[in-house]
Amino acid sequence: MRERSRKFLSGRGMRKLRRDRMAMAALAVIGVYLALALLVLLGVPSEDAVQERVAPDNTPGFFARGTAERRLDSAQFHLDSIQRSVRSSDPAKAIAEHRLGTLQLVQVSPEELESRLTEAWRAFDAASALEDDIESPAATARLDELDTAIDALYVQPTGFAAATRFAQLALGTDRQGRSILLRAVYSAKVAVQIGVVSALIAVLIGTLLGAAAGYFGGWVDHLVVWLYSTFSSIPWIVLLMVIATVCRGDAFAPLVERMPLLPVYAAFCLSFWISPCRVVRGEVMKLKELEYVQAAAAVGFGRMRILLRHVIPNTAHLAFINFSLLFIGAIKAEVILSFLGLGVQGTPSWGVMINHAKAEVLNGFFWQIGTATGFMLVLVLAFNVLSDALQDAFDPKHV
Amino acid sequence: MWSYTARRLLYNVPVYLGIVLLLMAALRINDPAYAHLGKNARPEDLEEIRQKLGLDRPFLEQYWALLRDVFTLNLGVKSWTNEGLSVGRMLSESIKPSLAITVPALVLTSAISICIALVSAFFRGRAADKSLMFLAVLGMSVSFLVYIVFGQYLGAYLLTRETGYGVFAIGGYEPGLANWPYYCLLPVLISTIVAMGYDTRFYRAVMVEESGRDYIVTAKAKGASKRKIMFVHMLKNAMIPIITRIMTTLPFLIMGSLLLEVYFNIPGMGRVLYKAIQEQDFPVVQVFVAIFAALFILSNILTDVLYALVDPRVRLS
Amino acid sequence: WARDADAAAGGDGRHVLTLPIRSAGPGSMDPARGSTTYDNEACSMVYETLVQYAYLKRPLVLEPLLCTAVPVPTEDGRVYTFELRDDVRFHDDACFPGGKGRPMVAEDVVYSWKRLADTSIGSKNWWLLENTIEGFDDWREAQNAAESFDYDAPCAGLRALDEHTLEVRLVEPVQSFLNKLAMFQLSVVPREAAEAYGEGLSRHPVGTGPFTMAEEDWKTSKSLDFERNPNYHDDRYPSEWMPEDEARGLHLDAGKRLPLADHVRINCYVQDQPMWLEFRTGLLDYAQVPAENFVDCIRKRTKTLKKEYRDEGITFHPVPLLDFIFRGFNMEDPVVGGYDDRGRKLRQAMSLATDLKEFNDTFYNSQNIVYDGMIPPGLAGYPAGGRCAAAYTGPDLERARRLLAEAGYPGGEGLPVIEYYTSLAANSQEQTEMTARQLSKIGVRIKPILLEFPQLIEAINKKKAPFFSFAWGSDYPDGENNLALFYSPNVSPGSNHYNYSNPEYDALYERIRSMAPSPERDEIYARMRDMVLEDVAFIGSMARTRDYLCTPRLRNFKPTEDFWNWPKYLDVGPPREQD
Amino acid sequence: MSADALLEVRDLVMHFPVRGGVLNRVQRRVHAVNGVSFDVRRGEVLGVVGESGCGKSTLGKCLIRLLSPTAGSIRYEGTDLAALGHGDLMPFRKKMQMVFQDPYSSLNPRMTVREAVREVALFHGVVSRDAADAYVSELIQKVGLRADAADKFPHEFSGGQRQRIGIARALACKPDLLVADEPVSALDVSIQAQVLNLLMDLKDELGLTVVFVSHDLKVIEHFCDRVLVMYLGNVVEELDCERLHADARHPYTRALLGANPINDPADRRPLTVLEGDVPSPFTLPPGCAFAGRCPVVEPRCRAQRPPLELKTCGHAVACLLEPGA
Amino acid sequence: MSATRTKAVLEVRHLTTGFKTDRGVVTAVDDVSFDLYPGETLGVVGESGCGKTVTSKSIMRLLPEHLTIYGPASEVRFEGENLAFASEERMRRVRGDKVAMIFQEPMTSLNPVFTVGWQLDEALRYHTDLDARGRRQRAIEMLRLVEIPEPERRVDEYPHQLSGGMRQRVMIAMALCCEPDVLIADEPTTALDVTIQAQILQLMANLKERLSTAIMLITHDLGVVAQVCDRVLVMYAGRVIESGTVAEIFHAPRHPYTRALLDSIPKSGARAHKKRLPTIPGIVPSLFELPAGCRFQDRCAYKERRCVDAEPGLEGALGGRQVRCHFPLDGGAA
Ligand SMILES: Nc1ncnc2c1ncn2[C@@H]1O[C@H](COP(=O)(O)OP(=O)(O)OP(=O)(O)O)[C@@H](O)[C@H]1O
Ligand SMILES: Nc1ncnc2c1ncn2[C@@H]1O[C@H](COP(=O)(O)OP(=O)(O)OP(=O)(O)O)[C@@H](O)[C@H]1O
Ligand SMILES: [Mg+2]
Ligand SMILES: [Mg+2]
Repeated sequence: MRERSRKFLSGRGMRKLRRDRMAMAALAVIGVYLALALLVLLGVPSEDAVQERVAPDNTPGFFARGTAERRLDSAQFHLDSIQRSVRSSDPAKAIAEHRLGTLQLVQVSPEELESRLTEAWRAFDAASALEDDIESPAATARLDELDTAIDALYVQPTGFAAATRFAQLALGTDRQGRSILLRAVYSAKVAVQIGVVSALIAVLIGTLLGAAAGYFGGWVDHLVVWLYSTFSSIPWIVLLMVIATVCRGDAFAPLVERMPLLPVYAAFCLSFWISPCRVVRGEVMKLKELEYVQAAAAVGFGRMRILLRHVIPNTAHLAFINFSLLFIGAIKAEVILSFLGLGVQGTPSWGVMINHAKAEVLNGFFWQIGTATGFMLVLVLAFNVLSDALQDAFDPKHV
Repeated sequence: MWSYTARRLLYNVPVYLGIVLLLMAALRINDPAYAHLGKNARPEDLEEIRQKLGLDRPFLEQYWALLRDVFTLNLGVKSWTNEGLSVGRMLSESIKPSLAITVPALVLTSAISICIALVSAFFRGRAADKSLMFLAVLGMSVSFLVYIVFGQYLGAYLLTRETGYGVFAIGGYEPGLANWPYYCLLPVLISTIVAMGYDTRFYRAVMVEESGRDYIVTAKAKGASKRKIMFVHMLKNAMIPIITRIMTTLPFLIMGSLLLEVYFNIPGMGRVLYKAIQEQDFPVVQVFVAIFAALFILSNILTDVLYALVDPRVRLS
Repeated sequence: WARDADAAAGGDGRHVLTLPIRSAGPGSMDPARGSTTYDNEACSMVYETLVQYAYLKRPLVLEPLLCTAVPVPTEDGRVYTFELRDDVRFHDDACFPGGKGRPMVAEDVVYSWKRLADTSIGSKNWWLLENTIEGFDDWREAQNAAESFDYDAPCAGLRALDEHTLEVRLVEPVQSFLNKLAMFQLSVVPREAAEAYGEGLSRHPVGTGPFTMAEEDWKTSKSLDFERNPNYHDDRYPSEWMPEDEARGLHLDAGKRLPLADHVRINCYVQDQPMWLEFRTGLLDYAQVPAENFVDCIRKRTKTLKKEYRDEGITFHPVPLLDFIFRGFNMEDPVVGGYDDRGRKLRQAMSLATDLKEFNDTFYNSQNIVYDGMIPPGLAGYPAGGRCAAAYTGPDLERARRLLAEAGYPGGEGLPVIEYYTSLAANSQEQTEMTARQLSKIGVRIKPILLEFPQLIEAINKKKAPFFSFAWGSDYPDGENNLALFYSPNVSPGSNHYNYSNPEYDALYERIRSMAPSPERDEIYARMRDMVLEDVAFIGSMARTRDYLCTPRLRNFKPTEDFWNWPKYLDVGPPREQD
Repeated sequence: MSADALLEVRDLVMHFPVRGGVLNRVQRRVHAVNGVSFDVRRGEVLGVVGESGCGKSTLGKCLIRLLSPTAGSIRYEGTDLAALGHGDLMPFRKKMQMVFQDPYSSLNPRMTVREAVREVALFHGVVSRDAADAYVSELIQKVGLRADAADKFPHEFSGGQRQRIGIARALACKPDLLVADEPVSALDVSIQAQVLNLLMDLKDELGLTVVFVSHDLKVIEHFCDRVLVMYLGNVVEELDCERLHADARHPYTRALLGANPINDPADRRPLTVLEGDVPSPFTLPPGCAFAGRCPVVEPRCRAQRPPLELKTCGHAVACLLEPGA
Repeated sequence: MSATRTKAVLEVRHLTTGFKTDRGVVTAVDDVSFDLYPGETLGVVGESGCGKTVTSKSIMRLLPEHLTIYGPASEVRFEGENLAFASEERMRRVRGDKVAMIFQEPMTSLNPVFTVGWQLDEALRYHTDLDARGRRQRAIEMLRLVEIPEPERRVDEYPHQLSGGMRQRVMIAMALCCEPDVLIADEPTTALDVTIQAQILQLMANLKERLSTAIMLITHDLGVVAQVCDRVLVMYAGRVIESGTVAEIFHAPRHPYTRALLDSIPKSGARAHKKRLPTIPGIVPSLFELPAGCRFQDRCAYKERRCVDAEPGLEGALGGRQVRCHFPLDGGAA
């Protein structure tokens, strides 16, 4: 087996692929994403970390300051939440436990904190009293004062905590104050999961059915052709929605419970298997006429053996190419699925992020949509480049 | 050829029955009666609605009834959620806006991408080709939704606000040629941009494939210029895959584009169908899909016929 | 082809209103079949009810519309006699002889109400009159069972005494009766139209209202166009107003014949982005501010409009809704249900772990009113300051953890994952994420199940949902409407989604149903509220505020979502000088 | 016919249905082989010539039952192969093998030489699993490849080498009958010689019976004992190779001989040029299939189909113009 | 023959053609020189891959431009003009008009979607002033010339409606319709049957006679060479290794490769029957790893030290007898 894969890797197609610099760069990018996905699987960042509030809502990325308005809103958020802690039934305990991401309140007596808080509120009132002049340069000084007052309420993180905070805030936060960067990274897992699983299953089903249809012909072929004609003449959106609703029904509840992405997988697999099936069927009909297949028959091998050992392995390059195309398809379709509310639930994904953020753009808050689009773009671009290179590499006519 | 067409039609009958069967089965997995209840629904109402909608009848009977409606082109069936509207009327109202977007978009996309593909294949391997293809791939890697959100914001809103002069409508649709650019051009442009990446690459691949054929060398040996070869010899041969691609997208045109219709407030088929599925408005979904499937099958047959027109090797017997 | 932004609104001297509707539009414009707010919005343009709420007065007060005066019931509160106006004509329509609308008579009211009883036409609104009018329930049974539904068969409690007099006898003095009369479902529909168009009436409205709509003017899921009704009866702009209205010039049109506008176009928006952008380019006369765009135009802290908007002359109108947004429990559920300590304390703990303020700040721009109980602000039964001692109001994690331990699940141990049903709406997924995060702090784990609205209703009605998110908008401004939600005969598939059952509560409810407003009644309201709060049948509550922005050209704008016939008071024109 | 016949073929007909149209029904038939009868004697090399498309490969594939003939019988040591099903054929599969025409498509590109050959030997139980590797190495060397070739993939070999691998695979189950379908026509003259030598050696060494298909008379003449000349699915002449030049009677055989350019510039003669083109295999002419191109055609040729008649001992001709023996 | 020669119509000198590949540049044709005279047929033989096709396409400049490198000393002189570096514009006017070419694959070399007539017409359109009717007349005439029956009907048919032989004849008609001075035929009959091959060869011979075209015939089949060529060029691994008249090559081959090639053809006649054929051991060296000395050294029976050390030069006068060997054989029949 190792021998075989070694030979495959040293084959003509692979050699050509390895010489393609773009393809290698694309592979490297894909490798990085896989590594990210792996990290997430290992628990970094954890499921809780991506849901955690680390800062006020809609903090801009790259540590930009944002508009004066937004600064005031953030200040209010800080002061409000601290005030609630201080005024709670057990202030000392609340002060000790109060957290905002890696930020911790200064550990002083409740009275002390209360007075600092009052200080900060005063700064806040002074700034917010400016009302319409808030964006004027004069206001900046007051806002800076306010920021200092708020900083005084927290222990400034150092070391690992500071680094974590840096990472969390690097690309800003969403409207729940959750780190966009962490969520985007976490989404890599979902994307890879969706892409790999649905593309893999679709390619597998497509290849098997296509190969069986092409090789056996007769009623098997008729059945498979009927099946894919039927599936392809139902509009995609109808298929998706129907599958999504079916998956939510009682019949699949136990399954869906264990595998929350099942509806997404199902929706993609059922619409994606068609193209590999078609391609493989055509290829197998060609292969079937090749003499090595006839030679195998002359030896007396059974038809199943010929199909599995002599025919299907020779469609491997098609599987490769289709896999990468479907991977792209899945990731992109996930956005639309999220838009329709049929997509991933419970965990972040790029589709979910884009969908959540699409309206915020009008407020000039484009961090989330930008980040998700950027992460997606790079991966999809890499896969596009790779699939092109694969196609070239395995095309015998291409020099 | 007519008998060919007729037989192809016949052959597709089982496919058609399958589609309708699949669809009906899928739609009945969740009880659609609930879709009709306001917040004050009562159990008796549920029963009544089931009865009224014919959901209490045996499945096969419902199947048969639908087939009969489809084959007798009975478009008078009433929508369940749009009270008082017949499916036929919903169809006729929504088809025009959909086509007003999708058809020009297809024409534009195909024309532009074929041109770019030709240029790209012409300069194959050079910087122009490489950068065009990279742009195409880049364009393909961004989500449709993002294009729409930004397209609408920049093209319709900012432009109007900055100039005080509405070049593109933010949304809406009015029939008539004079209104078309105002309401439809922007969505058409957006969907053209989105689709162009795919098409360009596909067409380029076709051209490149054709450019490696022996007859190209023959033509060259005859003294044909490169341009002649590209636009005469290659293009006609490339027409076959091009036709297939265009023909296979044809049936999808009537489905409209849900996202564009939602964002640009165009009362097209995409929205109607989407809403119908959401609200489990069976008559609408069933008839729309049935019609779509029929168009799909027809377009497949038409593709074959067109093949024969373009490619003398194909004989329809 | 380019267009001037202003020209689009119609510059030929006609007064044209362009208004938004945030959905694909109404489903049906037949009052008997319509049920949603959107149906209400559309129907109110064309149809009229016997009474209506006064446009400018707050709190809401009923005033006559199709009758000459709001009737006063007899001593026992059971018999109402309506004197109808004699100048009301139906719209001109082909269903009438000669195409001329005929005058409306008392029999029309009887006929219209009877339609609600007719199951064969798919009425969704019988619940309004159920168990209310003497003999009507039996009449309904009999007619629906009979071969054909006979509208002419007499019903004891519902009689036209003469052309302009209507007598209604109630089974008991139901307090909400008059309020229901202002609901669009009880609008007056001419028999000729109903019979001529059948189901088609849904799209071919013929009423008595200020506007008419031709069938072809309803472009499904795009827009509806209404034209001024030339035969509209003498209806005048109110001459009573609240003091604050004067500053905005709402009194200037007092006494003018309605409607003021010549043409109203209602555009349907499934997505907020196009609505908002169109408003911003001046194509819409008013708009509701989408949550995402709130911070763009309104200062969150002071709830005031930003300068650039004010400079454009745009005005800001927050409208509090009679809203009851909550997360309910299925009291019959083996885990979260039950009235013993185990279930109750679990629910109490969950309630204490929930921080509605965070929801309010994050998803509603702090615009919601967070309150205890089920009765929305502004109605009797609403606790003072929104806070009520009986409520388990979060966040109080300490106490929540304690109660959870007392329930037998220390730190959430031993507690199964709770399924949380919610509908697929704009930001519901984000909201569930927050819910999950908040509850996880005390160790309660939930599993979100997001469904389309019909499926959600189905799951709740089948008692499948142990924990669900839902909302109730009051049908009429009386706390009784919300208290009915916990009345045990209403259990699923009725409106008592919690399947709350408490005999003592039921007894009190039956008492208040026929009680006139009084301090005593208010006190009972509070008692009932506190009973449910102690049992924590739901975690709540929030009432939304809808933020309306209005362009300077729109006059007489005083938005409300409690009733929808107010577009007839609106007008467009250049801003007026105030004196 | 004779006692030492290994294979007796009688009235073999092979028609390929051409499916098409909507219902995928048979629309017309390719008449690839039209009633062919001959014997293959044990130990001989029987050549089959004829121009491309005349049904030579089809005949070969029918002989080893890769195709099920439409009609006729193929008796292998008395058993009619044409009547056997897939399972019953298994014992015969071991006895008959085929070397295919195209060296490039007849090997599975994803199997090493060892795998390809081993698979066959193991399947028929020719060797035990343990001894298989040694057996494969031996066989590979026997066909003239180096032993280290065993672990290479087909794409690493030249055409001639591939054809050798094909031969090794065919021989792996130690067959009695080898059908070699144009094993050299895709090869260069210099490599062609190598493969022909190899086949000759192997035949002598293993005592194989060979049916050797080719369209090149030079090759046939060099290698075979007896030759069948085919034209459009029919055998038109059958004779001993040695007497080919001298005795060939059928106009087609003569045309073939005449069109075959001689490798001697000194001996330049005008090539025999036939008028017209080969008729379509879809619709056979009623008379002699060669009538359309025959230089000596007579009207009766177009009406009547000539039977294959024995003229002299071991020489049969199907031509109406040839007087019987 | 060589004594009465007229002026060569095509003079190829030091033609060197390389390809850019992913493993570096390979030189597929290395320093090939020859002359082609009107009315003569030059046979080019050699093992598969030895550069025959590349040579012919280099003359026509039909190789992919961005991958091909011509040696700086390469000359392809047609009527005195060096075509090796001529502009593409100029080449277009030469191709089809002055120098025409026939390809190996008659099945794929015709454009499937245009009629035969259209494709013939195209060449005429580029190179003649005839009007549409005239061109059609000419096309039919050409088809008749190549002995296609019913040319009036066939002219409107599509390539797939013709048999392989007819297609190849159409190709020839197309190549000849402008009466070129040079016809390059790259394995024109390899894909065809012997009986059809005979037709085509006959046809070419007739045409040569009538139009006194110079033909360069590339083939594998030594029988064909023997029957139709006047002179022969033997190539091995990109190089000319021997040239001479047909008789010289066949009867007195001087290069061991030529000799071995001739020997490995099966002979007819009882004498040769069932004898082992002489073969050439080994395989052609890869163009990427050519040996330092003689390119044939590994397979040569007469190899000596010198063959490994130095590559032999091509001895003899251009157009006469040439051989590239340190130890040429002294002839004698093969
Ligand atoms: N599977 C098949 N289906 C349909 N027709 C076929 C099939 N196989 C062969 N034929 C047809 O049968 C005829 C004989 O084919 P066959 O391959 O036996 O010829 P051949 O003599 O071997 O030719 P070649 O010399 O080119 O190998 C041809 O016309 C061919 O097109
Ligand atoms: N475009 C190309 N790029 C790289 N190498 C090439 C290219 N075309 C031909 N070659 C190489 O040049 C050498 C000569 O090829 P050519 O086609 O001239 O051989 P040939 O003598 O015509 O062979 P055949 O008899 O098989 O047609 C071969 O080794 C081939 O691999
Ligand atoms: Mg063959
Ligand atoms: Mg060649």
